[in-house]
Amino acid sequence: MTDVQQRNITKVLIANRGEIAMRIIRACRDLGIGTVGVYSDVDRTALHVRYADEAVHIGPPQPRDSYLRMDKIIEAARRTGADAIHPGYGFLAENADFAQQVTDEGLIFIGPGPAAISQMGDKQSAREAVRRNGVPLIPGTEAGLHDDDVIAAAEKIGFPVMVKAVAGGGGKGMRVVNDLESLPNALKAARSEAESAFGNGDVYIEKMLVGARHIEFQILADMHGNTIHVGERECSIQRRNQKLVEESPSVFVDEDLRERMGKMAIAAAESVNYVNAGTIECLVDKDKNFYFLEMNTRLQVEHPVTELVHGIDLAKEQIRIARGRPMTYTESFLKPRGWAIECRINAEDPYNNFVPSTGKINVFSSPKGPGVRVDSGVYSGSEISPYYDSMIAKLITTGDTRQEALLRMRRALDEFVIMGVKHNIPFHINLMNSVSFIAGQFDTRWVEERFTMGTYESGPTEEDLELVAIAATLHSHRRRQLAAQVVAPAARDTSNWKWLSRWERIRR
Amino acid sequence: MTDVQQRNITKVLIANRGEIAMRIIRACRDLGIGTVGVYSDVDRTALHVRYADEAVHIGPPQPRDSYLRMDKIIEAARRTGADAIHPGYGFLAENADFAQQVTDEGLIFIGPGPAAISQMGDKQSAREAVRRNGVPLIPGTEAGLHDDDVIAAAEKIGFPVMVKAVAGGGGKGMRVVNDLESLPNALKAARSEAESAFGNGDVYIEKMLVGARHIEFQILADMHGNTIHVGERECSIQRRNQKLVEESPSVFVDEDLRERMGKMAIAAAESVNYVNAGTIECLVDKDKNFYFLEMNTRLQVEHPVTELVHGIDLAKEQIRIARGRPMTYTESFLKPRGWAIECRINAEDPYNNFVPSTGKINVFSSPKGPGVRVDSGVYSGSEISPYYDSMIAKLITTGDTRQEALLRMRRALDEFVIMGVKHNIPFHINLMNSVSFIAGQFDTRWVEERFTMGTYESGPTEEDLELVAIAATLHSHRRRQLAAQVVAPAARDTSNWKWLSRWERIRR
Amino acid sequence: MKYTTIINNKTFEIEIQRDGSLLVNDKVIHVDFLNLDTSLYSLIIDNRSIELAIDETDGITELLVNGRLFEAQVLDERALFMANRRGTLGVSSGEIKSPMPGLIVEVRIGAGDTVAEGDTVIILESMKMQNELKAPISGTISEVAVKAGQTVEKNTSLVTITPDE
Amino acid sequence: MKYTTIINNKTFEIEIQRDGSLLVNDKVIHVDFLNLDTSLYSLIIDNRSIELAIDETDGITELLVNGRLFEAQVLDERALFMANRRGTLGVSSGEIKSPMPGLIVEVRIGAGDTVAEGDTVIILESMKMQNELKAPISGTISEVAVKAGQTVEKNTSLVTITPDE
Repeated sequence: MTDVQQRNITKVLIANRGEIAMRIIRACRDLGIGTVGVYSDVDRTALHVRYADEAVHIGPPQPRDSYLRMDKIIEAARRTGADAIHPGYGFLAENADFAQQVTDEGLIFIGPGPAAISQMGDKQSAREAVRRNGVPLIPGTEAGLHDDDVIAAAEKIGFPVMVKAVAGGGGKGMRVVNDLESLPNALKAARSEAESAFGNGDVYIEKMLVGARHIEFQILADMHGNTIHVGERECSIQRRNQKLVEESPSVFVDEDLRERMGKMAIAAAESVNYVNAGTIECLVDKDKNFYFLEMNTRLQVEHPVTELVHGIDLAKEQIRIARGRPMTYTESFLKPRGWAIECRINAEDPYNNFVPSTGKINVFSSPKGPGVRVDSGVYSGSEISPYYDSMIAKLITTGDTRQEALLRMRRALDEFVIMGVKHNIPFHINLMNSVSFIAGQFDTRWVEERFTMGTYESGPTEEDLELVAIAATLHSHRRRQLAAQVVAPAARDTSNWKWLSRWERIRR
Repeated sequence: MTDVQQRNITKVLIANRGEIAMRIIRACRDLGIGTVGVYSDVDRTALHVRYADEAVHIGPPQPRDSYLRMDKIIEAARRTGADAIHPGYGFLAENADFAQQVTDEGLIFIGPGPAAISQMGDKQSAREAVRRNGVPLIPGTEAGLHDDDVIAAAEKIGFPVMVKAVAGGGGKGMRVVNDLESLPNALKAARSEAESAFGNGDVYIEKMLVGARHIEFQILADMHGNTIHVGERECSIQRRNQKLVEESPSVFVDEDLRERMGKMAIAAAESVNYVNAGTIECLVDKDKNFYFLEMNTRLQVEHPVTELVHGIDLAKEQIRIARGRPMTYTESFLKPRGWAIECRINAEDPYNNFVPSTGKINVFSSPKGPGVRVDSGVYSGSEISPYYDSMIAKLITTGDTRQEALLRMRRALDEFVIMGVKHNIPFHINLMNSVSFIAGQFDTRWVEERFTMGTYESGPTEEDLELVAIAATLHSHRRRQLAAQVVAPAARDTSNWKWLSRWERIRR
Repeated sequence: MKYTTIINNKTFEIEIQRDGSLLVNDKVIHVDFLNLDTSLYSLIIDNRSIELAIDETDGITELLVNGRLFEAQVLDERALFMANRRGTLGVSSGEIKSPMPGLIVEVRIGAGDTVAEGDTVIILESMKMQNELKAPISGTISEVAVKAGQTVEKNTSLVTITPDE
Repeated sequence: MKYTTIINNKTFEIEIQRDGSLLVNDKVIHVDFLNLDTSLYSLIIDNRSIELAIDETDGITELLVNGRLFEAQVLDERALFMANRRGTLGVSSGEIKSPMPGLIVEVRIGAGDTVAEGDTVIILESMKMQNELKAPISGTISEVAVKAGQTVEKNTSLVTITPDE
C-alpha cells in the first residue's frame, strides 16, 4: 500500500436534495456514518430532511440562494461537526472552487480533486488532456483556420461534417454539410451568421456521426494508484439532451468493444490523475468507432444500473476512496451479471410536449417485489416545486436477461401510482412496447425524431373505456351525495366529534 | 429432451392471499400471464385483489369456508378460464387431494404431483422413502420395541436421547434422558404417562441433538429428469417453531458441507420422483452431522434469500417447470454471490410475549434504496384480521458480505414505519444488535432460551426521551386546540365546505 | 340518478338505480366499487378487477389506470342541459393556462392570428427548461394576456383561442 | 399552556409559550414540529432531525421513532389535578383486555388469587396461535370476567388486578 493518509469520516453533510440525497444518506447509514441534510425554505418537509440525522436550513428556494451557497453549506458542516461533504450530482458537484474551499476548510470532499474537476470541466482542456493519453476524439479541425485548410481537412475527415461557430450557441452559425461541393458556401454563410450573431466569425468543423449511440463507462480510482472501469451504460434514449432511460450492459457492446472502450476510459481518467468515481461519456458510431465526449466528475443519476449488474455499491465505494483506503476491487468489471434498466420518472406531461408539472403529490405508491429498485425523494403528500429539476424517482429493474428486465419494467410501471402531478410513466410504458426499443435499435436522435406517443399506444378498448366511465360516474356521484349531506347539517343528531369521524370514514 | 407434453399457461388462479399471492401475481405479470385472485369477505380490499386481473369472491373469512374450499376454488378457475392454479404456501399448498382434483379437472397444478405430496406429507412414509436413497435420519428406534431392545439401541445411538410417545403430542410421554442409568425409569414413566394420556403406552427413542441448527436446501426438479439444488438457507432463528429470520448462505456451511448436504437433498427429492420446487429441511449438529427432518412440497416463505444470492426467480421457474419445459439451469448452485437476510415482519407484540395484534394499519411506509426488497400484502389503510396468520411483510436485504447485509437490514428496519398494529420490528432491531447473532453463533433454541428484548436494548438516552416527550406534548396540544375549535362551531363564518377543507388542511 | 359521462369523446349514459346496480347505455351492470385510500379505488365488474386513482378538479375527473391517464366529464341532467345550451359539451377549451410558475420567454402569436392545433404559441421557462406551450385547438387568437419577459404563476391564463365555426 | 408528560416513568414539565417556544423543565427550547402525512411528524430541534409516527388513543400517545415504540401520557393542569386525586398518575392499569378476538383456552387464576407481574393469567387462542396473556402488575385478582371456552372480541375486559398497597 502506498503511503496515503487514512482519514476518518464519522459524519457526512450532503450538499444536495431529492433522490440523490436519499441515496447518500442510505449509504452512510449502511456504514454507520452520521448524516447532515441541508434544506431551503420549500424543502423543510422533503424526504432527505426527514431521514438525515441532522438538518440545517440554508436559505430561500432559489438554488443560488441555498443549494449553491458554498459559504452557507460549509458553515452548516462546521456547525454540526461534519467531517466530510458529499455533493451528489448537479448544484456544486462539479464546481472546482467548492471542492477547493471544502478542502481548505480541512473537510473531506467526497469526489475528485479540484484540479481534475476544472481540467475536465473545460471542453478544450479536457480534449487536450485525454488526447495526450491516446483517447480518440471526434475528428475535426482547430479553430482559426483559413477556408482552404478547412476544406482540405474536411476531405480527410469525410462527409457529412458539421460547421460550428467557436462562439456558438443556440444553433447559430451551425451548418450540416453533406458533400465537398457545398462546403465553401456553407463556410461563408456560417461565418457571416456567426459574425453578426456573436461578433466573431471564427468557425471549425467536426465530423458528423450519423446514428451514433451515447455509451459511457463508469470509472473508479483510488489514492493508491488503482483505476478500474465498472462496465458501460447505454444512454441513447434521450430527449433534448436529457437522458430518459439507461441500461447496463448495452446491447451494442460486445466483449471486444467493452475491453477496448474500457481501456480508453481508464486512460482518459488517468490523464488528469483522477481519483474517486467518474464517468467517461462517448459517442459510438455504427461501425463501433468510439469518440470521447466528456468526463462527468461525479456520481451519475444512472449509477444504479451499474451497481445492479456488477454487485457493487458506488456510493459506499466513493466514501471508502475519500477515506484514503484502497478500493474494494482492483480489477475492472468485464462480465455483467444479468441486465438492469432504469427509467427516470419525471414530473412532466408526455402528452403535452413534456411540459414540467408542479403541485402536490397526492398518491405515491411505488412498485415492489423481486427485481425492482426505487430511488426517490418524494412521498404521498410532498410538493413538486418549480425551483428544482423535475425528476421525482428512478425506477430500476433487473433480470437475468434484457427481456426479463424489460418485462419487469413493464410490470413495475403498471404498478407505480403517482397522482397530483403529470408524469412521464405513460411515455415509458409506450417505450417498453416499441419494437425498436425492444430490439435495441435506437440512437441518440431516435426518441426525438422517430418516437411519438401515438405510434406505440394502442387505443383503449371499448370495454376499458366503459369501465373507466363507470368509475368516473360513481366517483362523481358519491362526491355529490356527500356534498348534499354536508350542506344540510341540521339533520345530524350526533356530536360534532362523532360526525367528523363518520365523515372521515365515509371519505376513506 | 425427453418426451414431455408441453402445456400452455395463459391464466393462473392464485389460491392464496397476502404477500405470497402478490409474489405470484408479480411473477405472472413478468411473464405476461393473466392472473385470477380469490378472496374472502374480509379480503375484498386486500392488495392481491387489487392487483390481480380478475378476482372471485369465495366465501366467509374463516379459511375452512373460503381459502380451504377446493370446490369453490376450482369453480372460480373454471368460471374465469384459468388454466393453472398456484397454491402458494399454507392453505391447500400441501394437500394431495387438492393437487389431484385440480389435475382431474384438466387444470395444471403448479407444484409437485399428488403422490409426492402425500408421500412427503406423512412423517413415516417420508422417512422410509428417503432412507431408501441413503438420506441420514435422526438416529432412533422403531416403535413397538421392548424395553431391553430400546436400551440396547440407546447405547448404540449415544446419549442424550429423547423418549417419545408414538401417540404423542403436547410434550406428554416425552422425556430427555442423559445417561444409560436413568433410561429404564424414564421409559417406565413415559409409558405410563402416554398410556393414561392417549390410551397407548407405546414409545420410541430418538437421539437428542444439542445445539443443532435448522438448515434447509432449496430443490428444483423438472419433468425431464433434472434435479438440482439451489444452495442452503439458515433458519435457526425461531420461536415456538416459527421461523423469524432466514439467511443464505449459512455461516455454518462450508463448501464441503454444502456439497454433501446438496447431494443428500437431491437424493431425498428423487426418492419420491419429485417435480417442481421443494425444500429439504435438516438439523445439523455441532460436528456438521446432518439429519433429514422433512420435505416441504411447495415454495417457502423464505425463498427470496435464495433468489437474491443465486440470481434466480423461483416462482417463475415453478411456472416454467409446470409448463413441461426443462428448467433454465441444469447445474446445482454451489457458489452464492454475496449474502441475503430476511426478517419476517409480523403483527405481534415483542414486548408482550409476541401476542398477535389486529387492527387497521394507519401507516405503512416501506424502506427503499439499494439492496432492499420488500414483499408484502398490505398497504396504508388495510386491516389485519384475526382470521389469518400474522405475517404482514418480508424485509430482505443483500450485501456483498454478511456484515453489509446486516448493516443494510438495520438501516431498513429503522426506515420501516408501520403504525396501527403492534409489530415485531423492535425484536429484529434488537436481534441485529446482539453479539451472538452478529457472530453467527446460535442454534434453534437460542431465541427462546437465551434472547430477551431487554438484553440487547440499550435504554433511550435522556436526550432521546426529552425529544419524544416534546413531540408527544405538541401532538396532544394541537389535538386539544383543534377539539376546542370543533365544539364551538358557531364561531365559524365560512360555509361548511370551506370549513371542512380547512379542517383537512389542519390535519395534514 | 342519471349521468352523461364523456370520455375520449365517447358518451356513456349511466343511471345509478335504487338498488345500487347500474344501467349503462341501457344494459344492467352490477358493480363493486370501493374507496381504498385517499384517491385510490378498486372496481370489480364481472370478476374483472381494476384499480384506479381518481381525482376531480374543476369538473374534470382524472382517472389513472395501469399508468394511463383518462379525463372524464360527468354531467348530471341539469349540467347536461346547461352544457347543451352553452354549446360547450365535449368541446376542449381554447384557453392556454400556465402549467407552472415561470418566465415567458417568447410569445409567438398576436391577437387575431389563426393557429392550428399543435402550433407552438408560447415559450415558458421553468424548472431549468424552455417549454413550448401549444395550441390545444385550431382557431383564432382572441386574447393574449402576457408578454415576453413577464413572470407568471401557475394556472395564469395566457392565451385564448376562439375555435373556428 | 402547561403540560405534565410522563414517559418511561419519567416526568417532563413542558410549557408551550405564546411565541411557540417551549419551556421544558424550565429550559427554553425552540422547536420545529410539522405534520407530514396522517400520523407522520417531523421534529427538528437544534438541527437534530427526527421523524415520528404518532397516534393517540384513550389518553395514551404512542410514538414510533426509528423502529422503537414509546408510550406517553400528556396531562394538562386539570387532568394532572384529577389524576393526583385519584392516585392513578403513572400507575399502570391492572386491567387485562383481549388484544384481539379469539377463544379463551385456559384461565389460570381465580378472584382473590395473588399474582406477580409477568405471571401468565389467561391463554387466548387466535391467529392459529396459543397466546399467553400476562399480569401487567403484581396484585390481587379482583375480577375474572371470562371463562375457558368463551369467545371474546378485541378489547374485551378479561381480568382486573388490584395493585398491592
